Amino acid sequence: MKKIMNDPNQVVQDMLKGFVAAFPNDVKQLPNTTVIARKNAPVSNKVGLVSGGGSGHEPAHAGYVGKGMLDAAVAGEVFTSPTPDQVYEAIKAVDGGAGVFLVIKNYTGDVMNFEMAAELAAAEGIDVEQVIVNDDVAVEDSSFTTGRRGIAGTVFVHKIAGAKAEQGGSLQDVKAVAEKVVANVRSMGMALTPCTVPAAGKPSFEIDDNEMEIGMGIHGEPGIERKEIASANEIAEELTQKVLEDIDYSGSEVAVMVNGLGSTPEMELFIVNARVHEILAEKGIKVYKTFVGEYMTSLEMAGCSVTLLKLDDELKELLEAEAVTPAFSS
Amino acid sequence: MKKIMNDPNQVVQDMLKGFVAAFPNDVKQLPNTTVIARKNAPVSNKVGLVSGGGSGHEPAHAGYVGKGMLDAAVAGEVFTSPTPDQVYEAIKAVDGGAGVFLVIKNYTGDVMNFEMAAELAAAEGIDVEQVIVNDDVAVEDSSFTTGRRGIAGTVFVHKIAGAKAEQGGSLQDVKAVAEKVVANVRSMGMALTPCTVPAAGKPSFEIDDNEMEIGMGIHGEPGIERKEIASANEIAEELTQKVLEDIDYSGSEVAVMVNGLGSTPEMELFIVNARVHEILAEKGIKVYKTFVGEYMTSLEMAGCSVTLLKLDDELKELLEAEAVTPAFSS
Amino acid sequence: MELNVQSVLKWIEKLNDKIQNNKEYLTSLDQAIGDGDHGINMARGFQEVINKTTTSQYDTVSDLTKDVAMTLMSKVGGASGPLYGTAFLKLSMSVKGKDPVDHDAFTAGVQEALNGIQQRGKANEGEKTLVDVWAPVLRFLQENSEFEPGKLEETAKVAMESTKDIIAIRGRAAYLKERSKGHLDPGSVSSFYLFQSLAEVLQEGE
Amino acid sequence: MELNVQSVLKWIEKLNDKIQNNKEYLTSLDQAIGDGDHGINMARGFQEVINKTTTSQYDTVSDLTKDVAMTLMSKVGGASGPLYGTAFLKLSMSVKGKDPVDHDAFTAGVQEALNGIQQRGKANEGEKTLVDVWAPVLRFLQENSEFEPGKLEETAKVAMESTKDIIAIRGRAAYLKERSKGHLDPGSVSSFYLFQSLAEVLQEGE
Ligand SMILES: Nc1ncnc2c1ncn2[C@@H]1O[C@H](COP(=O)(O)OP(=O)(O)O)[C@@H](O)[C@H]1O
Ligand SMILES: Nc1ncnc2c1ncn2[C@@H]1O[C@H](COP(=O)(O)OP(=O)(O)O)[C@@H](O)[C@H]1O
Ligand SMILES: [Mg+2]
Ligand SMILES: [Mg+2]
Ligand SMILES: [Mg+2]
Ligand SMILES: [Mg+2]
Repeated sequence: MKKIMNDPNQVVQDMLKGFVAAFPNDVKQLPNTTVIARKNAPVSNKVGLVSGGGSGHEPAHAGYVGKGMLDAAVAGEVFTSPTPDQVYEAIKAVDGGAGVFLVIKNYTGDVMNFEMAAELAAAEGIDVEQVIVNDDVAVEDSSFTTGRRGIAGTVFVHKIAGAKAEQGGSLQDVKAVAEKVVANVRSMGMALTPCTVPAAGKPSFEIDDNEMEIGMGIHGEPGIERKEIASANEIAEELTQKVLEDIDYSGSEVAVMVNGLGSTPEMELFIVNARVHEILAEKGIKVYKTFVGEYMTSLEMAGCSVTLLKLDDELKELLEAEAVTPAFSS
Repeated sequence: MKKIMNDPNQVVQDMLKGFVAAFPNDVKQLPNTTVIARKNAPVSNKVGLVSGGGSGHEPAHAGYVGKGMLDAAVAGEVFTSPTPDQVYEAIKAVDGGAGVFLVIKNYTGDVMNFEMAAELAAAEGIDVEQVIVNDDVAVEDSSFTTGRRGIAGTVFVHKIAGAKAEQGGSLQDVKAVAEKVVANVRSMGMALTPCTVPAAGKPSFEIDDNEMEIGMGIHGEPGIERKEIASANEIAEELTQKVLEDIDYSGSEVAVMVNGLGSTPEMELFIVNARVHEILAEKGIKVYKTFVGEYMTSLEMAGCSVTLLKLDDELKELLEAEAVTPAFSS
Repeated sequence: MELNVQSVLKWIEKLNDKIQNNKEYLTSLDQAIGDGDHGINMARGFQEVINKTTTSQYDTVSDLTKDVAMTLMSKVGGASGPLYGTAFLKLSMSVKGKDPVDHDAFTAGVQEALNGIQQRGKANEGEKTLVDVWAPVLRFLQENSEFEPGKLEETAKVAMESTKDIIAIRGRAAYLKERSKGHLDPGSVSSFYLFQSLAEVLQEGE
Repeated sequence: MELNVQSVLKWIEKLNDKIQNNKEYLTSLDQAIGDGDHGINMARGFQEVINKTTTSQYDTVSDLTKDVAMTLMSKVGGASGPLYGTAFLKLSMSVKGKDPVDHDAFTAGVQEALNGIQQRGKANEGEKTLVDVWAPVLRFLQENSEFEPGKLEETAKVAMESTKDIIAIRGRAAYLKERSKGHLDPGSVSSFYLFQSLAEVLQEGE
């Protein structure tokens, strides 16, 4: 394990310190918590947006705190959902009287911890609503199981729900548009290498030099299929195809995200993007906007995911709306 | 070598295709070249800014093409300076009548190729000026040798010279402020792992699991010292100290850049940033603005660099000025 | 035998020892079919529990287990934090005013704990989660009027081992579907340590 | 012997063969003290040269070497592109109107080429660059009135090998200072291939 760190058990606290040092006029860390909130939180009469999850997905989630996106992000230990008390502190800190909206990725831990926090907040009379993001088509969609994971598509939920809240939307408005994004966003990822949780000290899995893992999650969870490493074009085709099969994108306009998992050079992401655009053009799907870069990572894992968000006029307008955060500007 | 690519000899062309596909309203690729230019180039009566170099440093350089920064970026083969004819095409494409300014990193190849292009342009009657960026304090500053390399500090030159040009500064104004940045910016880097040039197929060097390379360049060139891997705090101290020793920063305000070389998780960059800020606070150096992320990479190398830019009022204003590019917004 | 503050403290200590000693083992089980943090999570949480319980005074098993619950809830996170936190909280509520806690009171407490776990996690038996240890242990306790520590441990052990052949339906391992078969469920192994520690305390107390 | 279009075409072909065959070797030399692309750069450039020269007709050595120069200039990049490009351009200009090119005309051409290399790269002899091959070869040519291919090759070889012990002052290897010692200069090795190929052509023509 080669990492630039001090104590492996202190990486989250050390990171948050460096984060606040970098953006002291924009964000604050709530005392004795792992919560990063807007400097001016709570914003009166605006729905407060809270997201979060395990650390190791940077720039998610603190990187999306700022105008037009989140009001607070809760950082758990690496790949470990934050605890209810931390989420509860975030909720209290961003409640400006218009209620608080939680963006939760669909992992058992995240759902349980955020819901317990919501129960605590409700008991204090704070209006709390939530959306569960489950964009990962690598996992079967089933109500009998945990269901699909939330991965890079979550960034679009932050962006669009955040814009709605910034425009003065009600808690119900924000929930409605967040659910619209969830209904229309799908992702699929793959990995070439594992990653190493600092406190674990060894890689999450082993993989041969000529192999790749298809359907990789963002926590080093093994994917759904291991096979021989393919060309960028074939990878782009496989990921895009799986996404396209899941909901009907035909004739629609989409936002594309080609997301790097941590150590994949931007060069490779653009190579994938080239083919994704060709495929969409062949299918008559119009690309409204493209995002290429690291938006939802998995420590230093090599690999990428492809996300497509089907847009309508409302989503387009909210996607374009102003956002000023450390990791996302528009 | 695990890379997401098609033909290793086509990575640059494939990348540029994906880049233009991602930002079709903002940039264009000059036909039959590896030049990315602003969609609206040339901008009349504005000094045109051209930068570039070998590929593999993404988001440098095409990621900085846009309002308030570059007018064009020339992409060479991976780690190989682009050829004079390509640079010449870029110069012609961005010449809006107010002359063209070249930002050149101090590598023998870059200097020779860009200067040959400048000679070609001068022969055609285009006013061309240039600055040579040499911010890497790992290398001895000497007029008898190649001298210092240009690394992450180059991004500040793009930003500030770009802002000056956007404000209507003359070619001489742009040159003067670019030289001011070069005089006041210093960087130092380190690496934990090598990187692999796609066409070479094997890593640029070997390094033990418990070792790091101090003074690493951004082309997989070996650094100046190999030693046992240290803590993030010690690394931050060593890099910052070397930078601080080089010019007198005492009592001044600075911009800080903690730059990832490719596969270092943002988490680790923020951990380094935390200590850099502590050191600067101890020395009474005020941080005006901080940049943490991947700005000048070296393919999938793990490691980071620390850059300090000493600011005055002019540089502060130009640093804050609007920039709208794929990789940098302000 | 009955459980008092003293014996529950011993239980928690033994459990913490096992978790610390098997931190890497639990993590490696989670690397195989999860995200590789179960040992880290449990070790962090139970270390905090010990820090708390060794510096506090308790009058009742209910007070003590409530502190355990609150500490786990706020220090573990992930899936296991809310689940173990809820289990101890429900146990605490159930045994309130019942000191010392006898076999039947404890059994009722485990029943409440399991209900809590299932309410939170929505898992049924046979889905490759720690429910697969808690449910058989509860049945064993219900079917006997004494603790019978040796058999209790054996029941937990067999239950834990049985998770190996299950195809996961809940938790991260569910993403692997068929590929989850052949691996023990990490949470079931930590739950086995919990009941094994309890059995050891009961054995010593006999 | 004198050089005509035919023999220079052979020279370029032989040189390209050596470069393609030693692409990985040149790259590995550059990995040790540079950035690991010299073989890739030279192989790309000379492949393009061959593509160009085998589909073109030339009347003079000057025309041919000019095409070589322009192709290298626009296809190699890095440090070696402008340097080899300049070398062939200066050679081309120097031998203009001198077909067939005899020993003295060629020597004057090499003199011009070296001047060009040094103007562009600002390197002196002894700084661990390809100048360390070109300068001794030029001296050898100047000191003799015939080509003497065997000795020419030997001179280039000794010169190339001598770069091993030099501490680099120019080029990327200079960043390594003392650590550059003990490694051959990649550009000197490719320059050795250039003169070795020339010697072979001269030998065959004798
Ligand atoms: N829905 C659930 N119900 C009961 N137990 C569960 C559920 N989901 C997961 N678990 C248990 O949690 C364990 C994983 O815990 P841990 O690794 O700490 O959390 P995470 O999965 O969030 O990383 C699994 O081995 C399983 O026993
Ligand atoms: N200033 C210089 N003058 C002459 N030759 C040089 C100079 N700098 C570098 N070289 C030669 O160029 C070679 C490196 O070429 P190459 O690897 O293709 O370019 P780059 O260094 O840009 O990657 C060196 O081995 C050296 O022989
Ligand atoms: Mg986890
Ligand atoms: Mg090079
Ligand atoms: Mg886990
Ligand atoms: Mg090189």
